Amino acid sequence: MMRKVLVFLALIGFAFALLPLAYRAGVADEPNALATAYLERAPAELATANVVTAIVVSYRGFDTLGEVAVLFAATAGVGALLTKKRLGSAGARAPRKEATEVLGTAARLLTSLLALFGVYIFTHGHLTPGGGFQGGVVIATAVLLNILARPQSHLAHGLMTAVESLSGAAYVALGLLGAFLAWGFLDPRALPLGELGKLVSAGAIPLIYSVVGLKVGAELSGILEALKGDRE
Amino acid sequence: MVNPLYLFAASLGVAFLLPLVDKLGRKLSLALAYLTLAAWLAAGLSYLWALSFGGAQATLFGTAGFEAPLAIMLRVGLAEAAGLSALSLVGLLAAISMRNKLRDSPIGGLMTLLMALMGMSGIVLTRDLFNLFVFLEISSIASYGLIAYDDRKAALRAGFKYMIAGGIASALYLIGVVYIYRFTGQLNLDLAASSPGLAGAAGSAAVFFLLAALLVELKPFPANGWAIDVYHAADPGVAGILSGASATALMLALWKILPLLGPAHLSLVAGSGLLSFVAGNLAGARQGNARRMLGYSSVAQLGLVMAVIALNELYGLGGEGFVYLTAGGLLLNHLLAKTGLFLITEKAPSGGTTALGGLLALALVGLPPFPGFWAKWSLVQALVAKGQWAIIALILAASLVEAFYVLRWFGSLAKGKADESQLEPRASLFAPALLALALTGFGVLSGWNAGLREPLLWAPFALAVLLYILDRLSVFVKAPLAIAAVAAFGYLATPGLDGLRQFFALMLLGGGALFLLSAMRKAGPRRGLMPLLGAATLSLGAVLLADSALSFFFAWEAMTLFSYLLVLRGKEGEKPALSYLSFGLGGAFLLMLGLLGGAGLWPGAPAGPAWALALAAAGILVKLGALGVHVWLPGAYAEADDEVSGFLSASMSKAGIFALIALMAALSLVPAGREALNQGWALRGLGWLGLATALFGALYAIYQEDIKKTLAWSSMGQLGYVVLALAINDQAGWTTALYLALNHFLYKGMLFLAIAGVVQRVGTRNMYEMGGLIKKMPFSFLSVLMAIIALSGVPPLSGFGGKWLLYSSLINKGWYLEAAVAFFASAVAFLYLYRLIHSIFLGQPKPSQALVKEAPLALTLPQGFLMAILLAVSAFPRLMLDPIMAIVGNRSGTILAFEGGRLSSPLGYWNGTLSMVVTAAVFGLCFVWMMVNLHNTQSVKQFNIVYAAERPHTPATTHYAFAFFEPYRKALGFLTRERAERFWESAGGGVSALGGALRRLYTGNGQTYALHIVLYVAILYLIMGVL
Amino acid sequence: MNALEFLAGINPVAASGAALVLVGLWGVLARPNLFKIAIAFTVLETGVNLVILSVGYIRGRTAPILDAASDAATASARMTDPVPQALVLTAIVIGLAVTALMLSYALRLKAAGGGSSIEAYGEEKW
Amino acid sequence: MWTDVAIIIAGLVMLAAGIGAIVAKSLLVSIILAGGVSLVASLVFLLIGAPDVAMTEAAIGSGLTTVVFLYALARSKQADKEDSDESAEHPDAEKAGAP
Repeated sequence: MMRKVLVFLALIGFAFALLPLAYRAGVADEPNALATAYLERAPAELATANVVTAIVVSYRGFDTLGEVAVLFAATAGVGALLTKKRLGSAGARAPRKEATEVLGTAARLLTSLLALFGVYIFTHGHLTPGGGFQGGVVIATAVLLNILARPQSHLAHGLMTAVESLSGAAYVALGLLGAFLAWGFLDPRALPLGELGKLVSAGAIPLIYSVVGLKVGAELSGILEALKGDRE
Repeated sequence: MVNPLYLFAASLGVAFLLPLVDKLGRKLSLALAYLTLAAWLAAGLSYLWALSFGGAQATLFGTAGFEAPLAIMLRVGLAEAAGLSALSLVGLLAAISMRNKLRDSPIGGLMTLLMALMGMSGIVLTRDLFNLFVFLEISSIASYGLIAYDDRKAALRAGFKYMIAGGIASALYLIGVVYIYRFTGQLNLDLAASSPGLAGAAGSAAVFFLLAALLVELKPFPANGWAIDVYHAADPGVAGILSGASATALMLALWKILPLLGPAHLSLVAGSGLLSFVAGNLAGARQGNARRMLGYSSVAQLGLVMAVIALNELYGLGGEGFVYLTAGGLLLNHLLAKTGLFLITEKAPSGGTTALGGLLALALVGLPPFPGFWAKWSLVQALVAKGQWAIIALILAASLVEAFYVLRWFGSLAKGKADESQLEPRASLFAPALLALALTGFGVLSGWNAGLREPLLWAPFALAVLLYILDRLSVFVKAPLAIAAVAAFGYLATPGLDGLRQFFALMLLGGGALFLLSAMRKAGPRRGLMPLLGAATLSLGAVLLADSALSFFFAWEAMTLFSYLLVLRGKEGEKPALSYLSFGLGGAFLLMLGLLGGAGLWPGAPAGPAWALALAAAGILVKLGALGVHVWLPGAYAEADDEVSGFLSASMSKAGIFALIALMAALSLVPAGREALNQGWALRGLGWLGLATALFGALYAIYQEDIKKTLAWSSMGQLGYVVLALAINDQAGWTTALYLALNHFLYKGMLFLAIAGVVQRVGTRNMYEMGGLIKKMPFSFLSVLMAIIALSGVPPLSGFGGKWLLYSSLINKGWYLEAAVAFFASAVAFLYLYRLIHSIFLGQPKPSQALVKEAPLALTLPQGFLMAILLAVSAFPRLMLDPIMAIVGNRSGTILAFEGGRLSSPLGYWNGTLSMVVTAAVFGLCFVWMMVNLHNTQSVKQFNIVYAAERPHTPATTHYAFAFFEPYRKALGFLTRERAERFWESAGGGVSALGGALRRLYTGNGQTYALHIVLYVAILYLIMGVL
Repeated sequence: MNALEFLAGINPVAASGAALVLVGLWGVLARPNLFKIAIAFTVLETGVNLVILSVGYIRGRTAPILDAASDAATASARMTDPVPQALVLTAIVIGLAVTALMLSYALRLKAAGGGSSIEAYGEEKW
Repeated sequence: MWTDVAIIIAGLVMLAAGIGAIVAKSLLVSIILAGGVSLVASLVFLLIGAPDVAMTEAAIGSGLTTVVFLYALARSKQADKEDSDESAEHPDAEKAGAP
């Protein structure tokens, strides 16, 4: 009871701190100077139609690199926690029911379609909504479907690891390319900017978003795989 | 300066590739990871070098080829460089010490380790508020992974609680950042801070959320249960990284956002920092588990650093340099020492573990020469200057509690009582050793920086190190070496000193040398004794050399430190040493306040205000063991090694006398001081304190069966006379005080040395187990006899002169009541003195002691030396009194004057030579008479007591002198109930109970901890509203 | 100030975000099941994400993406603030990472036989 | 203005679903409701001109997170079942876990 009262008081206190802030800030009428600067400069400087992508991959690309690192660290943690050995017998599954033939066939078909869709999303991140993270999730969904359709099949774990590692390394390498060929680490202007609105444009942004997509896809698949309990 | 972005690229590149590299072998992965960490360290050190010595300026690095506000900036300044170096060092060393487990765990462990440290480096370097969030998340998420890497169940339990706390903190942080962006239009820290948008209440609330998140991460009381559980349960290496490296990064994050904070925010930081320091230490006081105890200490230390940073902003204690020196020094001290201690908690007890554990523990509690000492000094100095007494009292009291429990742990480690379940015997001590080395290096550097450049002041530490290196050698090699060092010190130091100091140098350094000599009484290396005793002797010399407040306090603390370790070395020394140190440090803190307030204890120093002098005097009286604060004394003197007891009683106690005299000399130098002295009541009070000490010391001494306890209480009593004499404060009084001090040095040295011989030969300290040793140990008997004659103040030895001087000056001053009590105390003293001779040397020899030999030469030689001096100054008092009276000079109330060999006062005269001659003649005549008339003497045979069918066990039935003065208890017993002991015990018990109650908050339930956090934030918000 | 003005001053996105933050926090503080705590955290995160994006909410403005038809120079005047969007993207991914790790912890703890209530994991205390 | 109304309605729906997720007895219901909160949130994001965020929230917040939860729930249930099925100790049974 005492506890409930304290929880109630804590929440009231928190609300007391939070709500006035949300109210006082109100709704903005205009984007501020920084936002306007991004909106005006991103298409010109980086030939990127999607300003959010320009910010995420370039101006604040260091954040995104960190974000990839967060996901990477989490995957490593999940992988280390959920190994067969550590989960005891809960990891060693009895043979599961085989999925039906129909589902299997549908999954095979859908998997490649989904993967293709994922690739589309992250290669078009500079033009349309979406990008590496969204595309990565779609790829992971494809993997998930595969897992569901064929519970007994083990993912090509080595392949996943290789994709994850190499795409990560490629991200860092692209960043360094910016440092050597352009004006700084993660500068996408290392490659020709091209024309605004074209697929091959915006310098290294599509490339960066592609490796991010691959890495994220591999990592999320890794998390799903670990949760499934297949990690040695 | 190399662009730090390359280091991030390297860290990430290596971490990303590790799963592939690992297929080639774990050794390669480990090597790559260590190389990366080493690269960070190298970069940090190179920045530090470039900024400190290379003339480089703080530099901003843009990312993605853009600058702020568009892009994220990194900054490398002095603080960043220092933080980066420190956390990389700690991270690398912790990682090295974890290598066995990292080798056997999944590769995820190594990956998260790299990520965690990279995240912390990012926290240090970034200047962007949202980027700071990303790095906070990298380091915390990697830490969650790291905590779980070796799959300890306890670590998993704690890790989950950590995740809950971290989740709440991130939510707070994001809300704060986004509203700061809303109000300022910036994410860059510097641009946001200079924007007017944060001025109003809304901006202040936005900053509050940001600050609250960082505060929660910094583990303030009471929202820190999760952190303590993590320290408790995680792998020691991980705990070290979290407590050392992560805390450094977070503290720098706090330092970074200072420009955003208003006065109300700063007050919150200062308040919660101080609260954490006090509460953390209180909660630690009860803690038995080493890692949890270190966890409480971590919480406390971080609180202190936090408070210092905020207090500096609030009160302008001393600007940026001051923050580097104090907050930086405290943080560095904490992170190096704490990481080392965490790593040590899993090592098996051994000589190396103990030495390193000791070094790190002593550093942690802020003893010299470690960085914490200098930082605390500067901090208290600045606070004294601003008159922040309440804060000072809180900080010092909590520091004392911390010293108590940290050194209690060290005591049990040194005595081999570490918890065996936590040990990993084959782990190496490389990392803790390197951390200890770094601590020492930084400590010496800070001392040098603080202006302590006199090499002789550092000599104690140098000698300790030198002798510790040679510690495997026999004591017969080390003792002469140590004595030579003391002699060299004396040769270099004393010529420049004034008369008073030269006089004391004789007792302090000369005495030290004699006891070093006596340490050769046993063969073998006697490990630890020589380095500590040698260093303690030199630290006494350093006290005399001191020429500034800081150097005086430095030497004083060094003395406390080495004597603590000496007491701890005693066989049963664990408890007495702890009590000795607690009082020693308490006294030292009082003295520090006095010194900082302006009490000048060195030649030519100004006398400060009265309160400063009173504080300094109080500190010194604790060191002297005045009645009421004497609780530490009997245990410390009794349980130390026998030669150490002598050293403490005969030599080291004189350092306290010296300080008291120096204090009074400083006082009488200035008119205001003289006025204060002439007010009378202060001096009269001091006199009564001395007198009470003398009386009660004697009273306690008479009931002891333990020979060393008797001597310990006796020392306390005799020092009381010195204080009484000093309180008289005229020519006669001063002369008496110095005379008594020298006399005490001589006879107490002889007594302790003689008793050391007896105890060594007999193997017990209980008087009722001895008897009839006069035939076996005639020289020791002679030594004790002369000493007690000198002590009791009967002619012909110099003690008589001392008593005569004392009564003369008391009566001259008009203190008749005091004189009467002093006389009574002397009579009581005679009782226990009589017993020393009677129980030990006279009576029936014990059959078991039939083969006892005379004490070894190493003991008889210094006794003979002291005896010779005693005889010389007894026969020719002018040898002693001329220099003393020259030191005292023409003080008010000059009543003493020499006429030839005759010292006269208004009450009469005393001629030492004559009384010696007369006594010798009388004794000679008696002796001749005995020889002539008593030729029928025969020796009595040992009684053959036979008991029917049982053997007596109780001492009462086996020794005629057991409980010899028990009858007196009926008359005087009410005086000797140990009131002070009970007072301090209940005070300590109260503190401990308070701590026990506080730590009940930490229920172990992660959800309760989360509730603490939310309540804490809500309450802080309300307080901020009020401020 | 009349009620309408007051209501108009409220940022609806921020208000719903703040409400969700409180609901999530309540779950974190009041539900002892480990999985429930993780669920509560996702609600809390969603709330925080709404709060972040509320700052970039400008009535009547479009997504900060140029389409081929529109003129780059004038388009920016019709677009909303892209910065909070970039921040939220990061926050969402980080939220997923935390959730996955938290669930792994919960599973691992459960596999060790301690049950699903956080109250069972209080051995480290005092 | 209509956007605001829509947002408010969405907010109320989210609030209801959020509370439901916290109070629901069944973990499965909780998970689905929490996913629903995310889904509605992604609609709100779409409404206020943040299609990137809406996509991400839908894919990660409501999609993947829910899947991860469901997987974890399934694993947890399996473990429960085994605990009750097999009384014999597992080869890697954890000592620390025993009450």
